[in-house]
Amino acid sequence: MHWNSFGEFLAMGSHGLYVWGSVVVMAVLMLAEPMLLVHGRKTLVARLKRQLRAEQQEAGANRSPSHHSHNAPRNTPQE
Amino acid sequence: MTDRVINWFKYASPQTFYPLAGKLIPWFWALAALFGIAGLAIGFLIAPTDAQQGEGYRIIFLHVPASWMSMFIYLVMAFWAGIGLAFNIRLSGMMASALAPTGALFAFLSLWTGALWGKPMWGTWWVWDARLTSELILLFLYIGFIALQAAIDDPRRADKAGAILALVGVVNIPIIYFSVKWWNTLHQGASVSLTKAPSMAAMMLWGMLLCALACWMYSIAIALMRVRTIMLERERHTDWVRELLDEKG
Amino acid sequence: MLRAVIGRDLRLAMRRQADIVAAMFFFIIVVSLFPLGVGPEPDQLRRMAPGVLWVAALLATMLSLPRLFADDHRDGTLEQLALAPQPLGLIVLGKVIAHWLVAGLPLVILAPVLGIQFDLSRDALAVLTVSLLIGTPALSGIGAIGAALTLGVRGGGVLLSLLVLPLYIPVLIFGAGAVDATVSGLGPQAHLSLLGALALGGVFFAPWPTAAALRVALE
Amino acid sequence: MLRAVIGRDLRLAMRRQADIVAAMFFFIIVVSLFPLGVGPEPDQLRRMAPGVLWVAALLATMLSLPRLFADDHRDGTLEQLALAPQPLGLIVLGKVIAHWLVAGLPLVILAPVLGIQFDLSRDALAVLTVSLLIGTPALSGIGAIGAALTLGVRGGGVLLSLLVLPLYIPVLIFGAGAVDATVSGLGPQAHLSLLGALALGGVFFAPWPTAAALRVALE
Amino acid sequence: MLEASNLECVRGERSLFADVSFRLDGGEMLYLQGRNGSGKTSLLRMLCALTPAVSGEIRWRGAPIGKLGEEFRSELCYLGHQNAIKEELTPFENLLSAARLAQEVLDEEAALEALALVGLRGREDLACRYLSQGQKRRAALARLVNEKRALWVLDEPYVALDPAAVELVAGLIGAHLQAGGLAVLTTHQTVTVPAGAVRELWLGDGDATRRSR
Amino acid sequence: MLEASNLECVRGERSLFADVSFRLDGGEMLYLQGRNGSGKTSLLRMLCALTPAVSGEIRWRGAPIGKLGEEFRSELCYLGHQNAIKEELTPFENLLSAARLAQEVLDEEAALEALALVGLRGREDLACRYLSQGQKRRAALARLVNEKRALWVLDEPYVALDPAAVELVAGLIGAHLQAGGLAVLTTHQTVTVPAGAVRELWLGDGDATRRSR
Ligand code: HEM
Ligand SMILES: Nc1ncnc2c1ncn2[C@@H]1O[C@H](COP(=O)(O)OP(=O)(O)OP(=O)(O)O)[C@@H](O)[C@H]1O
Ligand SMILES: Nc1ncnc2c1ncn2[C@@H]1O[C@H](COP(=O)(O)OP(=O)(O)OP(=O)(O)O)[C@@H](O)[C@H]1O
Ligand SMILES: [Mg+2]
Ligand SMILES: [Mg+2]
Repeated sequence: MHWNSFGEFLAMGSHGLYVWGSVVVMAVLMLAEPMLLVHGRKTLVARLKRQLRAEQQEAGANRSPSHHSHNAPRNTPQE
Repeated sequence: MTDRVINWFKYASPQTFYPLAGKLIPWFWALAALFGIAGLAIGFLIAPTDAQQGEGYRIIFLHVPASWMSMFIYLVMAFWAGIGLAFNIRLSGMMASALAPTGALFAFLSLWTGALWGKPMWGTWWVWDARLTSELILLFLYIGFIALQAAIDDPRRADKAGAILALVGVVNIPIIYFSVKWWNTLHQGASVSLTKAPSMAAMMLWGMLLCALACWMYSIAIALMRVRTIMLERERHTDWVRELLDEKG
Repeated sequence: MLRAVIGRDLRLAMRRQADIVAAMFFFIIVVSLFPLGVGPEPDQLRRMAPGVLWVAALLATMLSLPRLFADDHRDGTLEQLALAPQPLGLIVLGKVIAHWLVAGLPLVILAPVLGIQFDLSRDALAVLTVSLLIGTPALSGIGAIGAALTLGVRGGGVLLSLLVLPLYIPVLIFGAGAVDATVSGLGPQAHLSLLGALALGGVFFAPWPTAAALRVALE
Repeated sequence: MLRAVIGRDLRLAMRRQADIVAAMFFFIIVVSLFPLGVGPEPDQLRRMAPGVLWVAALLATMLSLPRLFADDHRDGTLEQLALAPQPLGLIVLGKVIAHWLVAGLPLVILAPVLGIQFDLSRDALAVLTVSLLIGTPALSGIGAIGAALTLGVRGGGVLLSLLVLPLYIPVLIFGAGAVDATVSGLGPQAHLSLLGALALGGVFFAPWPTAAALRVALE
Repeated sequence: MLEASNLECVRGERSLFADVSFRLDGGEMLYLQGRNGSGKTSLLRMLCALTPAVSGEIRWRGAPIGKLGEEFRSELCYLGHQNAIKEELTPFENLLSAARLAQEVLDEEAALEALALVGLRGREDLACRYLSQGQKRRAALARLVNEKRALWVLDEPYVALDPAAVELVAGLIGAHLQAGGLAVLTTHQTVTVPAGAVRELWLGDGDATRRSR
Repeated sequence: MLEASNLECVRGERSLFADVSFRLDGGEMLYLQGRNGSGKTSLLRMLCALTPAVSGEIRWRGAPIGKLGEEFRSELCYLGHQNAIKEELTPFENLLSAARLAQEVLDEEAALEALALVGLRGREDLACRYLSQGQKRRAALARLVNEKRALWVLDEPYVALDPAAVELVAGLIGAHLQAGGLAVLTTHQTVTVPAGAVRELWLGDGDATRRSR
C-alpha cells in the first residue's frame, strides 16, 4: 500500500480535485450508460408487447379478409 | 433459389446472434469488473508517485484507456460500417450504430480527463494542439454519425449514409495517433515518465493495461447490449421477435 | 462530359447572378463585421486577420453547400445525372469544380483586398491568397460529401454544417497557420504543402464517397 | 390563431429534430473555430469574446432564415396562409415567434456556457446573456423581412444575407457593445435599452412589411 | 354571387386573355377549359385575389374582392397545383393544422374519417414525404371532405389520382354544389360532376396575341 | 430484352408487392397499372437501378442490371414524376443540357424543332419558371422527340397535359415501339398508344400486407 492515510489518498498530493474530478465523471458516465440502456430496453420491450397485443386483438376482432391479410405472418415462401 | 438462401443468411443472423449475445454479456461484465477493480487498485493504491508529476499523474489510468478506446472503437465501427456497405449485411450496420454512442462517450472522457490533467500539468485546460484538436474532431465525428443516423428514418438508408461518413472519417485516426510524432506539441509523446524509473514503470504499465482491458470489456458488453435493443426495434415485425415477445408473456 | 456538367452549373449560376456576387458580399460583410464587434486596435486586428479571413471563407463556402445538390434533387435532375452513362463520381467532380469556380474563386480574388483592411504585410497577403487558392478546393470537395449525406434528410442545412465543420477544421488550421507562420517569420511551406495534400484529397478522393452518398439518397 | 401558427411551426421543428440541436451546434462550432484561427492567448480571447459570440449568434440565426418561408412557399402552404381569414401580418408574427423559440432561445441558453470558454467574468456573462435575450428576437423579426423579400428570387439564400446583414449591424453593435461596456467597467444600460427598442421594432413592426413582401412574392 | 367582368391577364409581354366575364351563383360550377398555358391558373389566382388583374373587376356578393379582404377569404377555399402539405408532417397533422389555420373546428374523429374516406387509412401517421404522388394529392384533397366554405377554387384537382379517387372527388364537389356552394375548376380530364349546374368557359387558344398598346 | 423475376418491394414495414415477374421484348410496352400507392413508381425506380430490390432480379439483354451499370444506363431513358428541368433555364437550354449530360448529340435546329413539336414555339427562350404546369411537363417531354435509346421508363407522362399533348406523347411512344424500342409506362388516364404491343401488369391493391419474415 502506497498511502499512509485516507486523507492523503483523497488529497492526491494537492491534485485531488483534478484526479477525483476525472474519476467521478468517468465513473458516473460509465455507470449511467448501462443503466440508460437497460431502461431504454425495458420501455422498448413494453412498447413492442403493447403493439403486438393490439395487433393480435385487432386481428381477432376483425375477421374481414383484408384485415386478416394485414397481420397474417407470411413466413412461407410464395410459390 | 439462391435468393432464398441469401435471404435466409441475411435475416437469420440477427436471429441467431441475439441469444448468443445475451449469453455473452454477463461474462464481459464480470471481466470488466475484475479488470477494472484490479487496475484501479494497482493504479490508485499500489503504484508509486511519479517523479515529475506527483500524484496528479494518476489520471493516466483513466485518460489513456479512454483515449485508446475512443480511437479503437471508431476503427471497429468503421470496419463494421464498411462490411455492411460492401456486402449488405444487416447485422454489421446494427453493430456500427451500437458502437457509436460508446465511442462518443470515450472521446468525451478522453477530452475531459485530458483537460483535468492539463490544468495542473500545463497550466491550462485546453490548447489547440494537433492531438487535442484531432481528438475533438473525433468526438464531432461520432456526434455527426449519431445525428445523421437519427435524422434518417429508414434504417437501411441510415446505415449506408452513416457508413460512408464513418469511412470518410477514418483518416482522422492516424492523424490523432501520429500527431505527437508529426508535430512536436505540448502533449506527451510515447510515455515519457514511464521510462524514468523502470521499477515503478512496471506497476504503472500494469495498472494502465488492466484499466484498458476493463474499458475494452465494458465496451464489448455495452455494444452487445445496445445491439440487442437495436435488433428488437428493427426486427420487430419478424416472427422471431414476435415469438420472443410472446414467450416473455 | 465534365465540360457539360461544369458548363451547365456555371450557366445556372450566371442565370441566378446574385449567387456569385452575394457569396462575395457575404464574405466581405463577415470580415468587416469583426472589427466592428472587436474594436479597432490595429495590432489586435493584424493578429486576428488570418483567422477571421479564413473563418469567413469557410463560412461563405459552407453557406453555399446546401444548394449543391438540393436543387437538382428537388426537380428530378439528380436522378437523371445518376442515370447518365458516365460514372457518377465524374459528374460529381464536375459539380465540385463548378462550385469552386462560383463559390471559392471569388473569395481568393477578394481576400488580398480585404486583407489590406487588416493592415497585413505584403508577404502575409500573398501567402493568404495562396493558402486560399489551395484550400478552397478542399472546402468544396469535402463539403460535397456532407451535402450529399444530408440530402433530403430531416436536419437539412444545419446537420450539414455539423458534419462538415469538423472536417473543415484541419483546412482552417493549416490555412490560417500558413499566414500566421509568415507573420511570425517562419516559412509557410510546411502548412501549404499539407493544405495541398488536403486539396488533392478533397478534389479527387471526395467525389467517390459523394457519389455513393448520392445513390443512397436517391434510393 | 397565433397559437395555431406557432404550434404548427414548432411541431415541424420538432419533427426535424436536428434543426434545434444542430443550430446550437453551429453556434458552438463557430465560436470554437475562432480560437483555432486566432490563437490561444487568454487576454486576446477575452477581448474578442463579445464580438465573436455575437457574430456567431447572428450567423446562426441568419442560416436558419432562408427556410422561414421558403418551405411554405415551395409546397403551396404560403398561399393557404395568405388566403387564411386573418391578417397575414399576424400569421407572420406567429412564425417569427416560432422562429425565435427554435433558433434564438437555444443560443441565449448556450451563450453563458460558451462565454466561460473565453474566460469572461461573471458580470460580463450575465450581460452577454441578457443582451442576446433581448437582441435575438430583433434578429428574427428583421430577418423575416429579408426572408420574405428574397422569396423565390433568383439570388436565394445569399442575397438574403446581403439584405439582412446590414440591418443586423446595429443589433450587433449594441449587443456586443453592452458586453464590452461591462468588461471595461461602464454600465451596459444604454446599449441594452437601445437593443430593447430594436427588438420591439423587430417583433411588432417587422411583420407588416414582411406580410406585404410575401403578398408581392405570391403574385 | 361571384361575378367577373372584363378580366384581362398579362404575363410578360403576352396578353393571355382579355374580356373574360362570367357570373356564378350558388349551386353552380364554372368549368374552366383551355390548352396548356392558356391562363387557367392565372385566372384562378385572380379569383382568389392572389394576383391583381390588369383590368376588369371581380365581385363577391356584389362587392369587389380587393375591398372585401378577410371577409372574402373566410368564404374561399383554394387548392392549387401545389398540394400545400408539409412533407414532414403526417396526413393527419396536415389536415388538422390546415383546418386550424383556416380557423375551422375539426375534431380528430372527423379528421380520421376524412382521411379514411380519401383512402389514406393506415397512412394517417406516416410522414407525407413517404406517400406516393397520388396519396399526397389525396392528403391535400382530404380538406374538402369537411369544407363548409362557399367558394371552392380547384386547380386540376384530379391530377395524379387513380379513377376511384377521381370519382370520389367529383362526388365531393357535387355534394358541395348541391348544398348551395360554388366551385371553379380546371382539369384536362373529362370527369362529370354528379350534381349541380355546370357552366363552361373556354380560355383563348393559349398562343395568345402579342400584346400591343 | 428486359426481364424481371420475383421482384419484391418493401417500404417501411409494408411489402408493397412480391413475386412480380415479367418479360418485355423489342416493340413491346409494359403498361403498369394499380391504385395510388400500389408501388408503380417504386417498381419503375427498381427497373432503373435507382432503388435496389429487396429480392428478385432484373435482367437486361440477359445480364443483371446491377452488374451492367453504365452499359445499361446508356440505353435507358427515365422520366419521373418530377420534370427534371431547371426553372432558371429556358426550355431550349434544358433540352440541350439534358442531351449533353446523356452524351447524345443534339444540334440546335433539332432542339428547336422538338420544342415546336411539343407546342412550346414562342416559349423557347422564356425561363421555365414562367411556364404553366402543362408547359413544364411538355418541356420535359421534348426530350423524347429525338430519343434513340432503347428502353423508355415513363412515370405518368400525361399528367398536366391537355388532350392534344397527350395524343402527341402517345404518338411518340408508338413510334418508338414501332422502331423496335421498349417502354414501361404508368398512367391513370386511359390513353391508347397507336402502335406496338401492350402488356398489362396490375400491381396489388395498394393496401399491402404487413411484412413478416
Ligand atoms: C484534452 C486534452 C487531451 C486530449 C484530447 C488527449 C488525447 C490523448 C489521446 C488520443 C491519447 C492516446 C494516443 C496514444 O496512445 O498515442 C493520449 C495519450 C496520452 N496522454 Fe493525452 N490528451 C489530453 C491531455 C493530456 C495531458 C494534459 C497529459 C499529461 C500531461 C496527457 C498525457 C497522455 C499520456 C501520457 C498518454 C499516453 C501516451 C502513450 O503512452 O503513448 N494527455 N492522450
Ligand atoms: N414573363 C412571361 N413572359 C411571357 N409569357 C409568360 C410569362 N410568364 C408567364 N407566361 C405565360 O403565361 C401563361 C401562364 O399560364 P397558366 O399557368 O395560367 O396556364 P394554365 O392555363 O394554367 O396552363 P396549364 O393547363 O398548363 O396548367 C403561360 O402560357 C406562360 O408561358
Ligand atoms: N416508410 C414507409 N412506411 C410505410 N409505407 C411507405 C413508406 N414509404 C413508402 N410507403 C408506401 O409505399 C408506397 C409507394 O408507392 P409508389 O410511390 O410506388 O406508388 P405509385 O403506385 O407510384 O402511386 P401513385 O399512383 O400515387 O403515383 C405508398 O403506398 C406509400 O404509402
Ligand atoms: Mg395551370
Ligand atoms: Mg407514382
